Amino acid sequence: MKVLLFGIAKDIIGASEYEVPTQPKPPSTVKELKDVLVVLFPEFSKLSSFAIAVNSEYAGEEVFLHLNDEIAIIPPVSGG
Amino acid sequence: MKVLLFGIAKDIIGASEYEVPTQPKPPSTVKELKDVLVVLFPEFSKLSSFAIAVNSEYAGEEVFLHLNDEIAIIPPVSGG
Amino acid sequence: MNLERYSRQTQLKEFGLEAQEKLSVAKILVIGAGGLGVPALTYLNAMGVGTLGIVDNDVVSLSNLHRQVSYYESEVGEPKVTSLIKKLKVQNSDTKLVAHHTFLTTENALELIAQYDLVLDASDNFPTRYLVNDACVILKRPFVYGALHSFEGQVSVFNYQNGPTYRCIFPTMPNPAEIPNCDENGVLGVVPGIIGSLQALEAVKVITGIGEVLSGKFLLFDGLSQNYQKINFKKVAGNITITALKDSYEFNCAVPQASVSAQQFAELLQSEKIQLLDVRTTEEYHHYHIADSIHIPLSDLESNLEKIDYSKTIYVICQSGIRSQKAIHLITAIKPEVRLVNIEGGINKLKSYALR
Amino acid sequence: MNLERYSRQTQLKEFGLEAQEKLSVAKILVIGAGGLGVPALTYLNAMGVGTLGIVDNDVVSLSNLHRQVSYYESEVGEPKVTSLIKKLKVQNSDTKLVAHHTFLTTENALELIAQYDLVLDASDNFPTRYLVNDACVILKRPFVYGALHSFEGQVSVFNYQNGPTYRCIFPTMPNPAEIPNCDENGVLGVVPGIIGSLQALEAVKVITGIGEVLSGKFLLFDGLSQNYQKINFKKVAGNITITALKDSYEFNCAVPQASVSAQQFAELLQSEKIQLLDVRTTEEYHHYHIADSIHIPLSDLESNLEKIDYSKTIYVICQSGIRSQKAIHLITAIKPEVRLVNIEGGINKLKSYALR
Repeated sequence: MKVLLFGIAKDIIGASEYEVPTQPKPPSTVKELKDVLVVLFPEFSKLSSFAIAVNSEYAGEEVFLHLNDEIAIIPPVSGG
Repeated sequence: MKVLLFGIAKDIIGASEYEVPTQPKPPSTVKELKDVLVVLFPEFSKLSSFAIAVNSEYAGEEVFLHLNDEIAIIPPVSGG
Repeated sequence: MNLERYSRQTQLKEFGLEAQEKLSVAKILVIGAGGLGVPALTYLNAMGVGTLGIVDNDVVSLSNLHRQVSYYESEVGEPKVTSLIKKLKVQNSDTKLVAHHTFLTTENALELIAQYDLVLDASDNFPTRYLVNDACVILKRPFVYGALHSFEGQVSVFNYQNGPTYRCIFPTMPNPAEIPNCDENGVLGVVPGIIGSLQALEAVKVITGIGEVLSGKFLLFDGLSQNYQKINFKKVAGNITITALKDSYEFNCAVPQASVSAQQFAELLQSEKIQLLDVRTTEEYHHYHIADSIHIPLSDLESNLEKIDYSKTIYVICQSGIRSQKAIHLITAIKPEVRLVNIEGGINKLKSYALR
Repeated sequence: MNLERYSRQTQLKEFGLEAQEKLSVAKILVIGAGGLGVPALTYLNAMGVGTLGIVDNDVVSLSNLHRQVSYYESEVGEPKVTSLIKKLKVQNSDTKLVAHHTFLTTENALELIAQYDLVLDASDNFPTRYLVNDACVILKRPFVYGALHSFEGQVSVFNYQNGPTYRCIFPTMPNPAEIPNCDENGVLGVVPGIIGSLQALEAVKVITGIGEVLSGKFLLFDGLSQNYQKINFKKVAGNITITALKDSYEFNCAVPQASVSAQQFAELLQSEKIQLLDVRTTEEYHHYHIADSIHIPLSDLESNLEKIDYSKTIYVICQSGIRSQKAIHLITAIKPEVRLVNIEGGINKLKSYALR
């Protein structure tokens, strides 16, 4: 389950792509994915506001995930 | 069979996308696609040099086509 | 309208004289004359937009020049709006250029934006971005959004023909500690050139009706890989029913946080014995550090608070001045009475003074 | 090197002082100071590239200003290189700026390019593009390609670390009649801003080694839809074994083709009875045409050649001056002895004079 990282999310994980562990079981919803990220990278817990896209569609926490989905984590950025 | 058109190819066909007729039978190679285009749009016969990409890969005339392939017609452009 | 001047674009079938005419009567307000505002204004002016307003109250600084390409070395210290309008005027004397020497505030936002057809958000901080959004929603003005981070950029057109808004993708403003803000995060010089130009393109499309406007689509650009992602998103009904601005859009930029410039700090170092807390990683610290500093990486700070003497002022430093701000927020939350001072620009800036 | 000036990009972890240092010693040659060259040079200069060479022998014209944003109204008629270097110098006095007041030719290409580390192709015609390719292959220099058409752009990095070249995607130069060339086709003003900035970005990546260079990948940008396509393509071995330039890269731009400017033609029309052939579509012709002209749409020309009087000079016109050139090629091929004159810029330009 591949996740593309943008903005501060890329800085937190230290790479522009991240393979989410699927053992013992892959996250089945966006909410579960967020929980996994917070456990593995505690700094995510400080991000109050970031968008997640699944297969290029904005996805709320209730959206279901599948192993081949393309997921993107999109924090807001402010630079100008 | 959807074809994306760029540069002068877009001007010749008059649209940025074109649905290639698949009746009586769809073109099975890049070469056959070129022949179909020339028949339907004679101005294509004057283009000596243009690239074709199939599923985002540059494709020579011998490459086989499938109904769901994403095809792009890319003539050279010179403006600066 | 001088037809020869625009002949290379009016000869385009999809554009023509009709689109040129629409540009010539359009009024666009650009918020910010920095990295994004400079290319956006430059191209809108060249292409023949009739009226361009510029909102900015900043002056040119040396560290702007690597990305804000209209400013000259000799103009460091001058108001950006003044300096930019000089160049726009000689490039296109037909444009009506309106200087608004102010920052956008809750007091002036509605009045300013009401005078224009479209807003181009080229600001550099979250409070302004949320203020632009809310004011545009209230006044029913479309706005072209662009924002940067390091090698990345984001572009979208919000509030276009009743379409989704900034709050439909980012509902609430992030907290001070979580995201770099206030022009503190770096950016590769040419990235604002790309994003600001894309914003100018979308502004022209909105005004003239050509092409397909980037509404309900959020473009993510990554310069390191030249990857482009377009995310579809939908309107959240509650976000377009705003009828009044919030009382305040402020956060940490405005929160009084004591700080010294790297130059002032360099002078302090010569004269005084001070308590300096360095919150960089161990690797960065070993590479270069200031003698007698206390080293606690930001990630270990909470569990090492006992290493600090809270009876004395704590100067906090990191590589570029961002993590040091976060450290100050963290310590302040636990020990609100302590005196903390941020060193602006961190080691990077300090070195630039030392090495000059 | 002034460290504060570049601090916003040197503070980026992936960039740092090391990349800045590499930029400061780099030598980049930009071919063309037009729509692409202006933004590319402007950002390369701002970001701190040590040496920038500019090859161009053109002067500023009024119809350049909508997209070549560094030129002022008062500079129409001045050499572009002179005018551009003035602005680059005051923006960054550290850059070594080298003016090459010439077009790139088979005589000077190898000698010029040999003096630089990297070439940025911002030219506007096929002969120069193929010449740049072949010279860079011979000299083993990477080159950053950018090209435009209406609302579209193409970007790639060719000949990078022994990677594929321009001829690996477009093996041979198109014929004169098939593709608009010579700055005749229109372009929306901001599109070169986007493409030229993307070229500057790739140049910086090649020089500094950051990110993933756009080599073996061909980027297609469509401004109307903001669609981005990245096409993978491979090296064709024969294309990197070039050891000498071809004798000539010329075609129709250089082929002596008689032409008059729209202004000269407007004056002619007043004083003389001339034979005028209009090759536009029936729709365009009905919308507006010049009295007593012979109307044969370009598509019907070959089957209607008998309508023309070959004993007299034939002035040929279309909407913007492209189809009229094609018509002249077509007639010349059949009747090589006939005197044909193209009307530059066609009805569009003619109207702009009439309406002034």
